[in-house]
This record gives sequence, structure tokens and C-alpha cells, in this order.
Amino acid sequence: MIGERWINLAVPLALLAVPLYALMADEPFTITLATRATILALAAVGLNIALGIGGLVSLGHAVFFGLGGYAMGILAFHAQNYSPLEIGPLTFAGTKSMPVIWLVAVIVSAMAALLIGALSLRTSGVYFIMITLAFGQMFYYFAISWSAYGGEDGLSIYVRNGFPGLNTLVPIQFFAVCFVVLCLALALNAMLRASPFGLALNAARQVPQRVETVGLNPMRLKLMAFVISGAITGLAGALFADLNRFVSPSMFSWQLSGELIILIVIGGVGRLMGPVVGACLFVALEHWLGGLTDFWHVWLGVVLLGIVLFARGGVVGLLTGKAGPHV
Amino acid sequence: MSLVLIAEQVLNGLQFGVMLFLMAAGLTLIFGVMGLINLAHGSLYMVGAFAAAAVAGATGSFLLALVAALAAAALAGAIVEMVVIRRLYAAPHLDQVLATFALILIFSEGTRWVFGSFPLYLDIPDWLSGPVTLPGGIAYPLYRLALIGVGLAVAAGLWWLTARTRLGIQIRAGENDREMVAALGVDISRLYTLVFALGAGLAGLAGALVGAIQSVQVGMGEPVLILAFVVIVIGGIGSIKGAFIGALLVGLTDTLGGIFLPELFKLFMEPGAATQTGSALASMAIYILMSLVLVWRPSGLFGARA
Amino acid sequence: EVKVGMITTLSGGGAGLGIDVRDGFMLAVKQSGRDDIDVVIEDDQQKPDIAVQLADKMIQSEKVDVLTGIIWSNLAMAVVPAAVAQGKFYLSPNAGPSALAGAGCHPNYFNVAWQNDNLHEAAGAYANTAGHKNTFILAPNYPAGQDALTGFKRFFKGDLAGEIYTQLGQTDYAAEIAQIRASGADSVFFFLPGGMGISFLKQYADSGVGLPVVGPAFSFDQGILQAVGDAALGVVNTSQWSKDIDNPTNKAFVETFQAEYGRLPSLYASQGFDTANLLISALDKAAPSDADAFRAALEAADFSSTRGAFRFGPNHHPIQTIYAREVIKEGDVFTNKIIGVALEDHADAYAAECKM
Amino acid sequence: MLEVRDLTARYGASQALFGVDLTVAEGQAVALMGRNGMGKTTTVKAICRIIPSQGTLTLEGKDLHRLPSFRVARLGVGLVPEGRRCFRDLTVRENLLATARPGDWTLQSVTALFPRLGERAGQRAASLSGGEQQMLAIGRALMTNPRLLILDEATEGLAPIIRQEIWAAIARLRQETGMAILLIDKSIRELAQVSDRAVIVERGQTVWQGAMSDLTPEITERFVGV
Amino acid sequence: MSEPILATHALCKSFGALTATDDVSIDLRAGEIHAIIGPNGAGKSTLIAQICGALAPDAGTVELLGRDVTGLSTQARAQAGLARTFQISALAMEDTVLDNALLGALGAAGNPWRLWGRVSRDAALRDRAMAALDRVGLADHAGTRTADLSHGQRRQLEVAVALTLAPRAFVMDEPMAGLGAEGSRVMTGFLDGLRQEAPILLVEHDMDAVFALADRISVLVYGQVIATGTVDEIRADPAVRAAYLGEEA
Ligand SMILES: Nc1ncnc2c1ncn2[C@@H]1O[C@H](COP(=O)(O)OP(=O)(O)OP(=O)(O)O)[C@@H](O)[C@H]1O
Ligand SMILES: Nc1ncnc2c1ncn2[C@@H]1O[C@H](COP(=O)(O)OP(=O)(O)OP(=O)(O)O)[C@@H](O)[C@H]1O
Ligand SMILES: [Mg+2]
Ligand SMILES: [Mg+2]
Repeated sequence: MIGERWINLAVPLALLAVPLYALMADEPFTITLATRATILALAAVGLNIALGIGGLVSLGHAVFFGLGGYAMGILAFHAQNYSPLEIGPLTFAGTKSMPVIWLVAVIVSAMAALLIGALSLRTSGVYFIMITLAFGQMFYYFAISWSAYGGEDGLSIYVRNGFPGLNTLVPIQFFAVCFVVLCLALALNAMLRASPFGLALNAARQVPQRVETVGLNPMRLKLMAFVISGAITGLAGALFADLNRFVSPSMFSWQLSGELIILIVIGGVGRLMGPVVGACLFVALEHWLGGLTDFWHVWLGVVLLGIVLFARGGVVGLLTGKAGPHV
Repeated sequence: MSLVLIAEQVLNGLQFGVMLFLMAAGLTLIFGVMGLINLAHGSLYMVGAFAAAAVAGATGSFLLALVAALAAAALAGAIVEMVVIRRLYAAPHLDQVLATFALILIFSEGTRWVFGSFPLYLDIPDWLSGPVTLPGGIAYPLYRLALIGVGLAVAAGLWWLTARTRLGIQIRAGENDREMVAALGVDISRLYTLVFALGAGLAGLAGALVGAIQSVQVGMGEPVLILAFVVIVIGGIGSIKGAFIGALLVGLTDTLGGIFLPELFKLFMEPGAATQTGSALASMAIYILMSLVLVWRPSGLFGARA
Repeated sequence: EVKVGMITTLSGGGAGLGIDVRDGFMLAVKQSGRDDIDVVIEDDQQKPDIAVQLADKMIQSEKVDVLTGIIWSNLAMAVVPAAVAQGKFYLSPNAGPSALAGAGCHPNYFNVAWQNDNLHEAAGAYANTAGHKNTFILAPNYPAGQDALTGFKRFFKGDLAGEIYTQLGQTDYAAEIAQIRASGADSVFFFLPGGMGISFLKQYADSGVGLPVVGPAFSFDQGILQAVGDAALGVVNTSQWSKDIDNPTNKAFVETFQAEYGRLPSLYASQGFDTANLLISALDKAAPSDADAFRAALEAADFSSTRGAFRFGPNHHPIQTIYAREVIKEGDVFTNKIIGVALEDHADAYAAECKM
Repeated sequence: MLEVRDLTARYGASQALFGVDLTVAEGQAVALMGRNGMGKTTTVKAICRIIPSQGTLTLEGKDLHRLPSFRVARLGVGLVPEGRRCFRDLTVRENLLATARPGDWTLQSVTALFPRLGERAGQRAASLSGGEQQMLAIGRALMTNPRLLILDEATEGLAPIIRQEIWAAIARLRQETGMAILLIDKSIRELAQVSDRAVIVERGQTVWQGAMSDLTPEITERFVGV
Repeated sequence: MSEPILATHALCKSFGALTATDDVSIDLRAGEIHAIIGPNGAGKSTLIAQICGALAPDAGTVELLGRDVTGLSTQARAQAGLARTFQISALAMEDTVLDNALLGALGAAGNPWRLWGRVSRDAALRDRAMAALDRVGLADHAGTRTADLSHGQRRQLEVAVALTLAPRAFVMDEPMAGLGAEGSRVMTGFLDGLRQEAPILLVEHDMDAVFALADRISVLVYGQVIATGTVDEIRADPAVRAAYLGEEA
């Protein structure tokens, strides 16, 4: 059995080592894969704040992922076409600067999370899962038929957005950007769960009535968690769009929301490194199994089933020998 | 739009609702009663449709095909329950989500492995095909009327089973406290295998019945799964009555929304854009309905638990 | 030695199309007898983000010269602009979104199948010939569906009894059929690819409405037709290819395909086959590393197509004849028979917007 | 009829029972005593096969370790669990019927014993008062017509007057049906009145057992704290 | 007589046809333990739920420290100085005993919005939590997972969490439930001392404890207060004996 502390240290190092090795071995695609894993991990780290600590099983986190993606897509689209972005009487210039795009992505997804959270938190349990799914589907169908930005076809951005002082087109540099963001999010997550807020949120998941009787409002705690969670996932969406230089409604799809949950469950619910381990494993499986046979999904299914049946508390749980929180 | 057309569309909406109920019935049973989030329900639906198509192809008998669908899906369900689900009752809900997601992958690609990548042929039998004329002059497909009949029968049967039989009481008791039911002398494992098989069988039956007027293909189960979840959540989990009302509501909303929203938008937009906007909104309609219902009543229309 | 990257859909519900494109393509490669063509095939799972990453992989790691294989317009839109911007050639065996035919055209992008509107335009033209005066049209509410109705209307001269956008992935069409029945239409045009079309046709046949139906080939293609069954009999559909097009290449293709894979080839298989042959014909003249010469060789389209005469327009999209076919039953097998030409030497509507 | 020897059990990594010995003879009432957290409930759970355990565990010579939980119940062990654990979403009536087995105890006789359950027959168990739930749990166990009734804190949270009724009912049960009973309760006074024997556990081990009459105040003071 | 700390005025609550509390007016004064007893289903827990804000009364008001709190939420009442324990323990089972106590301390501090800094390193919170655990005798178990506690220990923790709030009034729903004889005795001694800090509204079926502790007793039967008085008065009341006490005492 390995202490969780070691895992928390080893996993990011391993994730860093892979692209560095690939750089030396001149396998740029491996860097792209690592970047994909990093970004998906970031999205799942966001979800894990709501899900792992707050117990909010959101099947609508693709909303924030997609909003982040479209924030990037729309801003860069207008910059690319030199056309201003008009919202009612206001006009904005598009931009190809990552920091600006990130800021917009975070703000937009946080606001959406506030709204969706405020409505959804009236419910709990499976009803919560389904109402968040409903919001996800609304955004999805809206995006599909929103022809101004490509509808179902999506939006292509020809050149990756820029980050001051870096050439983001170089795979390893873009990876570095994503990796640093992921580490910051992990640090935020670790800080949150040890903080007073984390303690209260953790209790709000398990016994909301107890939290009330000590004078705290469990709803507001959960809403706060949902907003932070949505903002991080939104940021991941912006990065994902930049990785692909493309956004489409599939970023809003319920399959994506489900995939984020699945990443977390594979890694270990409520574990700091759960989402990271889950994302790396999933991307690696997808990549390796995909080459084996046309029917590789069967084997992916078998591996996932093995994880559920034999690794209580996900892979991190298996390594540490402890089950995670009950969600 | 004539009154007869409107009446026909309302009938279509109801009929679609009953069809949704047929698809959701098995899910309500498993989900409401056993508290299990079974994402693989859509796969069992697909198994039923494929089994029916295979048997109908081989024997030419639609009734045999239905029996085969029921049996194949129930068997698949029983196996799945004994091999996988049984170990997960005590596990967190999310483990069940992951496990049943894995099952979707296995079922979908496994089916493609066995049956190939192309849709299969399954059609309405001659004795049920073609329209009949209803009072009011509506020409309505006989098969759809038959679907309504089966849906109503399933609804009544399920309600009777869970509310009126001792088996049903035991099943519901098991959802509250599995350990205690066992400690008081009920073979809960067998009971759950039975329920799961029954739920799966209903899914398979729905797959075959609905498959006859739709496309029998890999992946046909996933959209159904989402719709079925929407239905049972609107109705309130664990309530057969809720699922039934929920299904009718969703059916009506979807059908009538698809027709009237574009018309509505045509009142103040040019026709092309109105159709597009209207149908975009129509595709969101059931989700809007669901969130309104849940914001209004956080545990569905007939949900027991707060 | 050339390396070709094929990104196509090999798993999930849409796998049939990708498999046919791949099989047609590989058949042509095999028949060419060349062993210097290395085809790398990957499954995009019908997901745009996966497709983009596979393209990255093929360009960065596999260092391919030519990309091909994508089935769906939205995936093509995700992959093609970036790939051709990086100097790779892309040969489309299926998707032809209007954005890539008009202002977004590119010297390194060639479409060997059709521009998305083509078959719908032909359906409009056929409807005129067939004497339809008042047609009811429907398609799913997404870009390809919107293009389809636009394409049909571009050529159809009669009136529209109704125009509906259905939901993407919809499976029940009772409401639409009721509207058709009530609309007083004399015919129906629909574009509902994949399972949607199967569901619609079965339900339409059972409803007893019985008006003549016209549609693009997608819902009547070899792979899907068996699943539609009797409901499709007699329906007229438009296609640039059919297994009974009478030329030696096509005859040989149908025979060898059947011999190799044990099934009748589909539209998609023919497109994959033609794509490979176009590529081979260009390779005979120049290497992809010599981009200008290779491009010129592709533009010449100096290969013998299963469709007979084949040439590219100025925007690298085909100028080709589109046929009207009718669904028939040959023994136990449903298939298509050409009943006439819908549009002769047809080019797409966007060529003028293409500046290259 | 029930024989437990050297029973050990654990919750995950932590061991809770270190060797419990206990016998209940036909028609006997045995009190299981001990301080909070000493393993009384764990012993009961092991007997009912709700948690795994090791050691000797036999009922009328049958090895319970070979049987799943429901078979033990069908051999005639009726459990009133700690914390009531009524089926929340079922009505009172359904709670009673869900696991009923044929025998002398029927809906009529149970509602005669606890009239309040009759009054609340159609109400969901979750909305019952604490005491009502306790009555329901006892009634539910009786409806399985057990030969060995296990009562784990069965009078917890009941009004004195009802508690007296329940003790009276237990005494009556013993006299009229000869049912064997294993009792856990905090009220030593009442335990002493109805039980023949006492078993005291401390830190997961049996530390004393014998006839109720032999249970001196010194012993209870030492092991139970009163 | 001093101003009551906590008072209800004519509280009424019905569930359908059933009147669970019927015109209940009781009060709690500084330094006293006021016990509420009554048959099962008499409406005691329902009364507590209304006092603490978990249930809205159909009619009547609740007054805390002279202020009408009827319209306030549970958490607002807790902030105003009301601490409650549950009849069935409501604790964060996956967390440690200390975490549960810390939650109380955090509630008392009133600010859960600090997103940084380890809560366990916060000396003020920690001291407050440990002091409460110490008082109920759970200090040694601070690091134990709450799920691993025995029933009785959970009851103690339940009280400890209430203690961390340093409330102006306690409302306790059967704190002795599940405690062994010894545990009850210890708890009784403990509550006896606690009344100096804040008065206790005590619902309890353990008559030994009630008679030992209560300054006043109110008897609730079918939702109505049928008697209020000292221990001796209540013991002697024939109506109470018939409805509740039986031959006991
Ligand atoms: N689910 C559990 N997981 C881990 N440990 C447990 C669990 N349940 C009980 N324990 C531990 O096992 C020991 C025995 O507990 P048990 O419930 O059997 O005591 P008890 O004698 O019934 O006490 P009480 O009188 O308080 O009910 C206790 O130390 C408790 O901490
Ligand atoms: N939500 C509800 N719906 C219907 N009836 C209810 C509800 N909650 C409580 N009751 C009923 O109200 C009455 C009072 O219940 P309450 O829980 O207040 O009793 P209590 O005095 O606390 O009893 P005990 O001492 O047994 O805990 C009971 O008869 C109970 O069945
Ligand atoms: Mg106990
Ligand atoms: Mg109570």
C-alpha cells in the first residue's frame, strides 16, 4: 500500500515525464496525447470539487466545458475574421490572447454555474443528476442549431491562440501551459479540501441537516463549490478548444459530461489525484486499445469493469488500500 | 391547421408517450425499486431488438420474435445482475454508473461484432400493418394502436406487481434496507436477479416492439436511455404512476412542441428562420419541461422522497 | 513510398460507412499492385475532437503525406482546414461541406464524392421531371439538413406544401407523417441519414399515406436498404453512383468487391475506391513532396472512375452526372436500378465563391 | 438451541469481537449485557449472518456459518435490530407483511399487541414517531413467527407505559409460546425480571455468564457500571 | 421570574387529519432544564422541529431571547444561539470525530467561506472543538472515524457538537437514547452541570434521567400540553400516570 501523499507527488511527476521523454524521442504526438490527458484531467479536477467533496453528481458539466470552448471559439473567430463581436448594443473586439480568453471562459462558466446551480440545488440525488443533464441538453441543442457559429459543424480556428512569451504551436510549450494550469487547479483543490470551507462542504454532503443546525447554509456551500467547479471546467474547455483549434457542440454533449464522471470514478472519487490518474489511464487506454482491433470498445469496457469490481475507490483507492467517500 | 389534425397530433403525442413508457417501464422497475442507476438499460433494449430481428428473420414469426426478445434480454439481464451488478449494491452509486457504462461499451460493440455494422431488418407483421380509420376520420396505424394497448397493459401489470403483490412489497422493502430484508428471511439476491431480469425483459420487449417501426442498429439504445430517464425523473422515481404520467407529458410536449413551436415563430419571423428556431426550441422542450418540473417539485410529480 | 493517413469511423453506430470507405479504398490499393503505399487507418469514433487528434498524430508522428477517410461534415470541418494549412493534401471520400467548396476552398483539398448539396439538387431536378408540383420537404435541424433543403429548393420549381426541420436523431415520425397527410402535398422529399431514414420510411409505409417519395441516396444505399425492406420499394433516390452504371471499371469494381468482402458494394465503397484510384493516378505522375506537380496531377483526375466520366471543377469538387435510381428487389436482395439522369455534368453552387 | 463459541468478527481492519461465548437454550431468555461499544450488537449481527465472523455458530446443531442471512431467519431467528430500521417508504401494514411467515402471529395479533400500529396502518414508516417505529420493528419481527427472538435495544425511546407493556408482552410471550429470546437492553432491572441467564461482554469478549440470580450488584457494577 | 430564553406561543402543526402539536405554549428560562415528556407520537419531535426551524408551524410563534424567530431558517436560529441534538444521530460518518466537532466550531465562528488555510491548524477552532470533545469524554477518540464509533459514543459526539456552539439554549431530543445504564448516568451528570451555561429543553423517555434533572416537566399528549409542573407534581398527576408513566415512579 502506498500513502496518498506519495501518489499526490508521483502522479504529476509521471505526467510531466511522459512528454519530456517524448520530446527527446521525437514523438510529438505523445505530447499531444499527454496534453489531452492534462486538459481532461483539469476538467475532471473541476468536477471533482463539486462531486468529490460536495457530493454533487453533475451530469451537466459539459455545459461549462463547452462554454469555455465557445468562449475561445467565438473570440478567436472574430479575431480571425476581423469582425467585431456584438452583444446587444455592446461591441467587443475578438482576441487571440489566451489569458484574455481564459478570463472570459472562467467568468462565463462561473456565471452559468451560478444560475444552473441555484436552480438545480433545489433538488438532490438522482434528480440533481437529471436536472443538470437537462441543462446540458439545452445548451447542446442550442449550439447545434446556432448557425451563426457553425451549428453542428462547429468552428475551426486556424492558428492556436497565443500566450505572451511562448510559442503555443510548439506542442511541448502548449503542454507546459496546460500542465501549469492543472497544477494550479490541483493546488487549489488541495487547499480547498483542507480549508474551513472544505470541511463545511464535506459535512454538507453527508449531513446537510447537521450543517444547518450549526448555523451554516448547506445550499450556499454547495452552490459555491458548484461555481468554483464550473469555472475550472470552463477553463479546461478553453484549453481543449485550443488544443484542437476547433469547437463544436459535441463539447456540450451528455457523453462528455458522463466521461468526466467516469474519469473521476476510474481514478477515485474525492481523491486529489483521482481525476488525473483517471484521465491519463483513459486516454492511454483509448490510444493503445484503439490500435488493437476494430472492436476495441469491448476491451475498454472489460478493463473499466475490472476497475469497478476489483478496485474499490478507483485506482488511487487500490493503491492506497482505502475506499473513498461514498457518493 | 384543422381540428382533426390537431386531434390526430394529440393522439400521436399520447401514443409516443405510451411508447416512451414502454421503454421506461423496465428502467423504473430497476431504478426505482432497486435504486440502481442502470445505464445499460438502453443496451438491453438493443439486445431485445436484435434478438427479435434475428428470430423474425429466421422464422418469419413476429410473435416468436417478441418472445425471443423478452427471453434474450431477460437472460442477458440475469447474467449481468449475477456477474456484475450483484457486487455493486453496496458500492457508491457512481461505481454503478461506471460499471453500467462499461456494459454499454461491451454490449454495443459486442453486438456489432456479432451482427455487423449495418442496421437489421425487423418489420411490422402483416396482420398489424396499415392504417385503420378511427372515429372522426383519422387514419391511424393499427400497429401504433397495438403499442398503446401493450403499454397500458404493462403499466397496469407493473403497478399491480409493485403495489399489490407481496413480491412487490419485498422488492420495495429491499430498496430501503437490503440487509434487513435478508435478515428477516427474504432471499434478496434471488429477488433482485428476478427483478433485474424482469426489467431487462421489459426493455427487450420494448426494443422489439419499437424496433419494428424504427431502425434496429447498434447504438439505438442510448437516446432511448436519456428519454427514459427524463420520463421517470419527471414522474418521480419509484412511481409507476409517475412514470406513466411523465411519459405522456414528455410525449405530448415533444410532439406538439415540434409542430406548434415553428408555427408560433412564423407569426413574427420569416418562415425559414421560424422553422429553424422553432424546431431548435422544440428539441429542447422536454428538457425545459423537466427542469421546470424539478424546480417546481424537486422530487418529481409523484416522487415519494423529499 | 507514400504514407496515407485514413481517419474514418470504425466503431459505433456510424461504423458501416467508414468500413465501406476503407474497404473500397484498400481494394483499389490492392488492385494497383503497388507496395509503396502505406495506409495508416485510425478510428475517429465519430467524435470531432478525436478526429483532430488523430490528424495531429498522423501529421506529427506518422508524417503522412496525404489524409483521407472522414465521413462526417462536422469532423471534416474540424480536421481539413488545419491539415491543408499545414501543407498536407486531403482527399475527401465522403463529406463535402459548403464551407470547403466556397470561400473556404483550398488548393490541397480535393473532394472525390460530392458537394453536400449535390444529391439534393438532383432530387429537386428529378422532382420537376417527375411532374411533382407540390412537395413536402423535411430534414434534421443541423447544417447538413439545412443545406439539403436549400439544395432541393435551388432546383425544384414547384410549390412547397410544407417544410419541416426534425430533431437530429429523432426516431418517431408520426407527427410529421400526419402533417404530410394533411398538407395536400403530391410528393415528399426527405433527407434523413442513417437510422432516422429507416425509421421514417418504415413508419411512412405503414401510415398508408402513399405519396411518391424522393430522397438522396443515403437512405437507400446498399448497406441500409436491407433494413428498410419493403418500405423502400419503388422509392426514387438520387446518386452519382449505382452498381448498374454501365462501364467496365464499375463492373469490375462490383465483382471484385463482392468477391473480396462477400457483400455488395455501397455508394461509400465506390467513393473510397475512386478516392484511392485518384490518388494512385496522381502518384504515377508525381510525388506528394513535389506539391505543385502532385496537385496538378490530382487536378487532372486522370483515372477511370466507377462513375464513368469524372473531372474536377475549379474548386476541386466533382463535376459529374447524378442519376435517379429506383429501389427494386433482386431475388431476396433489395437494391437500386437507374431509371434516368437527374442532372448531367453537374457542378456545385459554390464554385464561384472559391478564390484559388 | 443457539450455541456461540469463541466468536470473532471484524469491521474492515478493526476487530470488534475477540471471542464471544453464549448459549440460549430452548424457551430460555438470555440477557446480553455490557457497556456501550463492547460488541453486543456486533454479536447479534454475526448470529444473523449480517456480518462475517469466525468461530462456532450453531442453531440446533446447524452450522450457521454455512448459511446466508435469509436462511438463518427462516430457521426461526427473528431480529429487532438496533436503531429500528423500519422500511421507510413502506406503510406500516406493508412493513408487517413484507417479511411475514405463517404462524400464530398475524396482522390481527400484532395490532392487538400494539393498537397504535393498527391506527397508523396506512402511514409511511418514515413519518412515524420514534416509538411507533420501535413497535413496528418488534411487530415486524414477530410476524416472521420466530422461535428465537433477538431484541437489540427494543425499548429504546419508548414511553414508560409502553415499555411496561412491552416487558409484559415479552414475559407473556415466554410463558405462552415458549419462544427463546436474546435480549439487549439498558434497563438491568427489567432484564433481570424476564431473563433466565445473563451474558456480559467486554471489549468483544465474554467476561461473565451465568444464571440471572447469580448476577450480583458487584458484577454489574464492574462490567456494566451500575 | 426572569425573561424566558426560549418560548413558544400557541404552536400548531397538523399532518393531514392528524394534529401533531396543538396550541403548544411552553417556555425555557435561564438555568433550568425543562423536560418534555409524553407518549410516543405525542408530537415532541414535531415540536422540536418547529422550534429549530426544520418544520414551519401552521400557526403560532417561536421566540428566542425575546425575539420572534418563527420566520427564520434553521441556520439563522442556530446563529441566534439555539443548539439542537437529533433523536437519531446526524453526523458526518466518514469524517473523524474531531472534524465533526470542528464543524460546530466553524458554525460558531460563523464564517465557512475561508477557502485557504488548514482548518486543523486553526488553533481557535481546534481548541474549541477539543474542549467540547473533552467534556463529553471523547477527546481520546478525536482521530477516530465517526462511523467506527459505537452507538453510544455517537450520542456523546452529538452533544459535543452542540457544545461547540456555546449556545444560549439547548434543545435535545432524547440524548440518552441508546446509552447504556452507565452512559446514561454519566450523561445525566453532565447535563446537570450544563444547565448553568445554557438552559436545556429536554425530550427524553428515560424517566430516571428526567426525574433527576428536570426543574420543570411538561407533558404532551396528543399534541397538547396536559400538565406542567415540578417533578413531584407531575409524578403525582393521575392523568400523566394514565397516559404516560404507568406504574413507574
Ligand atoms: N460499522 C462499523 N464499522 C467499524 N466499526 C464498528 C462498526 N460498528 C461498530 N463498530 C465498532 O465495534 C465495536 C462494538 O460495537 P457494537 O455496536 O457491537 O457495540 P454495542 O455493544 O452494541 O454498543 P452500544 O451499546 O453502544 O450499542 C465498537 O467499538 C464500535 O466502534
Ligand atoms: N411528515 C409526517 N407526516 C405525517 N405524519 C407525521 C409526520 N411526522 C410526524 N407525524 C406524526 O405525528 C405524530 C407526532 O410525531 P413525533 O415524531 O413528533 O412524536 P414524538 O412525540 O417525538 O414521539 P417519540 O417519543 O416516539 O419520538 C406521530 O403520530 C407521527 O406519526
Ligand atoms: Mg448496540
Ligand atoms: Mg420523537
